[in-house]
Amino acid sequence: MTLDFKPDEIEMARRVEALLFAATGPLSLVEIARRLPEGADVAAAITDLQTQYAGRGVELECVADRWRFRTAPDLGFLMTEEREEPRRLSKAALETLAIIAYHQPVTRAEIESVRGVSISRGTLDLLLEMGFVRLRGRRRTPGRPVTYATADRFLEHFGLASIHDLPGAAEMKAAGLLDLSLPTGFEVPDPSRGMDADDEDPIEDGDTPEFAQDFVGD
Amino acid sequence: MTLDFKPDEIEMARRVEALLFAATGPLSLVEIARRLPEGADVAAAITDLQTQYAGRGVELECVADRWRFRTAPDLGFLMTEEREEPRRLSKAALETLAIIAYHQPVTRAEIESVRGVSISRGTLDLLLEMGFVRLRGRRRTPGRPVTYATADRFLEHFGLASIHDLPGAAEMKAAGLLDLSLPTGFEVPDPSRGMDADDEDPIEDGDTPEFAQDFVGD
Amino acid sequence: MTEAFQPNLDFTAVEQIDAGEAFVVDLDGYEGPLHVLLALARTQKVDLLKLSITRLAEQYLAFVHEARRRNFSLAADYLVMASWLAYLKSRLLLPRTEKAKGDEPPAEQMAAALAFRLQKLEAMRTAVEAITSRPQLKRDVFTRGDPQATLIVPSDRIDASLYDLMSAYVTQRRREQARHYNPGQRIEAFGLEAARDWLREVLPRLSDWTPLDRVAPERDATGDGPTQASYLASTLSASLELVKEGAMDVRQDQPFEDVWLKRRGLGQALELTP
Repeated sequence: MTLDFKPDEIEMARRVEALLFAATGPLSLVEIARRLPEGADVAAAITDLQTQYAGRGVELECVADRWRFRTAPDLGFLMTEEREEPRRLSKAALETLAIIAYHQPVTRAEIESVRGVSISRGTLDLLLEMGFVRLRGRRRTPGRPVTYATADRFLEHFGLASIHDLPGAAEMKAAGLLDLSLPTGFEVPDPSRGMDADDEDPIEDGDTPEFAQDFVGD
Repeated sequence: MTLDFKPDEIEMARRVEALLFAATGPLSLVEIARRLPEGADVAAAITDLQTQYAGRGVELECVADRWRFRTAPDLGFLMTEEREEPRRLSKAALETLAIIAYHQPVTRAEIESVRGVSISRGTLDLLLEMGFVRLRGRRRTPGRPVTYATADRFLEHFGLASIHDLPGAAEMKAAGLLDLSLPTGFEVPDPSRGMDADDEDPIEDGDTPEFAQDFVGD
Repeated sequence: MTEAFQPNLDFTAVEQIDAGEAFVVDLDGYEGPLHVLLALARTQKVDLLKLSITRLAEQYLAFVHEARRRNFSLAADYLVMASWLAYLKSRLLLPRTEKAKGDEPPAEQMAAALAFRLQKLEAMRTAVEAITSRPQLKRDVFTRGDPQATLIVPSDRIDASLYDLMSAYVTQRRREQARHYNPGQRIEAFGLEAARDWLREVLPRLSDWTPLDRVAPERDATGDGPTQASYLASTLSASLELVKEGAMDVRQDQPFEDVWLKRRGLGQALELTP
């Protein structure tokens, strides 16, 4: 199958090009040479290809003495696909966020006591990851549970200047959310009240691993 | 994320090149355009790249109306490690595949009428399983027989841009060889099945669940 | 013609025969009469359209004869084709003056049709060669061995309004309330017996028409015990009983107006109310 004539340099570059393209990983000069006629100058072919590909959308790159093609670094943004559709928060996430917003600082157990169901680990993780919620401190109660509060992105997203501007019972009534079936003793807590809660310790930097534990321990 | 300046043609070719290189499968012009600034002339960039890559170790090719880079056909012998032992198709399977490809959409009875023998169930199953053939619809004739057509994978495997590019199809068509309606007196007695006098009606309806059912019940 | 991989012999007849027994005839790879005919026609080395059907028929019959001579049991297809070809050949050889019987097409037309059919099969065989000689994926050509997967970055935008937040909050608080709902204590009512006793007690003082709410007992200032509504309702019920007994009269001038009560004097005539 191999050709009888000694392939010239262009042919050699073609072969190296094809080999590197089809390879499932980076190839060393030795690995390439093994598939070429004896005495082939692989290094020259590589240099040749590198020149040919310089500045193009695809470039030849050397990693740990092995060669591979990869797309030009400045075009990396093309390989990411941003979803245009805004994400809808799940009902659970929105409800959890609402409780944290109105009752902050609030522990997971407290959130669950209002919701009546346990929160899945993913829900809090998602809110943390989105920057809507932050870990605020540790309640000075047995077990020292972590407390949650809203983060800046929450205010930004809902267009609130401060947490004081979170609509209270009056606004809820005006929006038709509170009606005659209003439970007696229904109160919307003032979220700014907890801002200087003195029943908790600040989160320390070294605390982070414990949070993870807290999640896992869910 | 996108750049403000309208990238010139070279930049456009770079981007298309990078996208096609990075893709796991062939990309359509639309799929490429979606990642590029609006109004980008993808077709021009493709033509440009096709010229640039002509004769090299890697070439740009159109399969099933999509574009992909692939190694030059004459260098296949180098890819000893990448080569997969192809599943060898029996003569019966290949003939069946060819009949489906050139006559699609075609019913089983029509395939059998061309081959003069009945197709064993396994032959069609194998072609379906390999993704070369798909169920296409149902002929609007008594019994509503299922019709078969080739799938994209067939075009991708044999490097065909579309079914119109099947070798010799135009000549066969001109000679009337692809016509399934047989001239009078054409029927050669065939004990393997009853005379098939299917009226041709190319209209299909897409009742997928029934296909599956039919297929299972076959 | 030998196939390394041929799981399906396309013979219905063959499938019913034990493997290794009689019909092992691959017949040199001919899958059916048409395939045999095509192979024979090729040996004539002529354009399929100019094919001599009579010669073809002869060859086919010889083929079948040879196969049978070698003690192969032939599939029905082969035998039916053989007899049909013999018939066609005889018709082609017979003088043409004789009119074809019934609906039967002229022998020439049948022969042409057969030739055409062979041509069609031949075309497909050529097509197989043409297709399979193309560069095949992963045999002759290879795509990128290590493609870069596209990174999907989820949208940063969240679809949630302040209203959604508020209603999510209220919904939950309401649910919480419902969860904590406690049927609690039974509502204490002013018993009918007690109301009757009470009414009999105050009856002597009702010499004039007196509004019901002034007859009914006042609710305890502490807020304990039955509600005022209960006092009113039970007193009204008891008063109706006393009316029935003839001890008092009850009057209401208009719907929703006050209800008036008055003691009935002994021997006093029943006062009809409007």
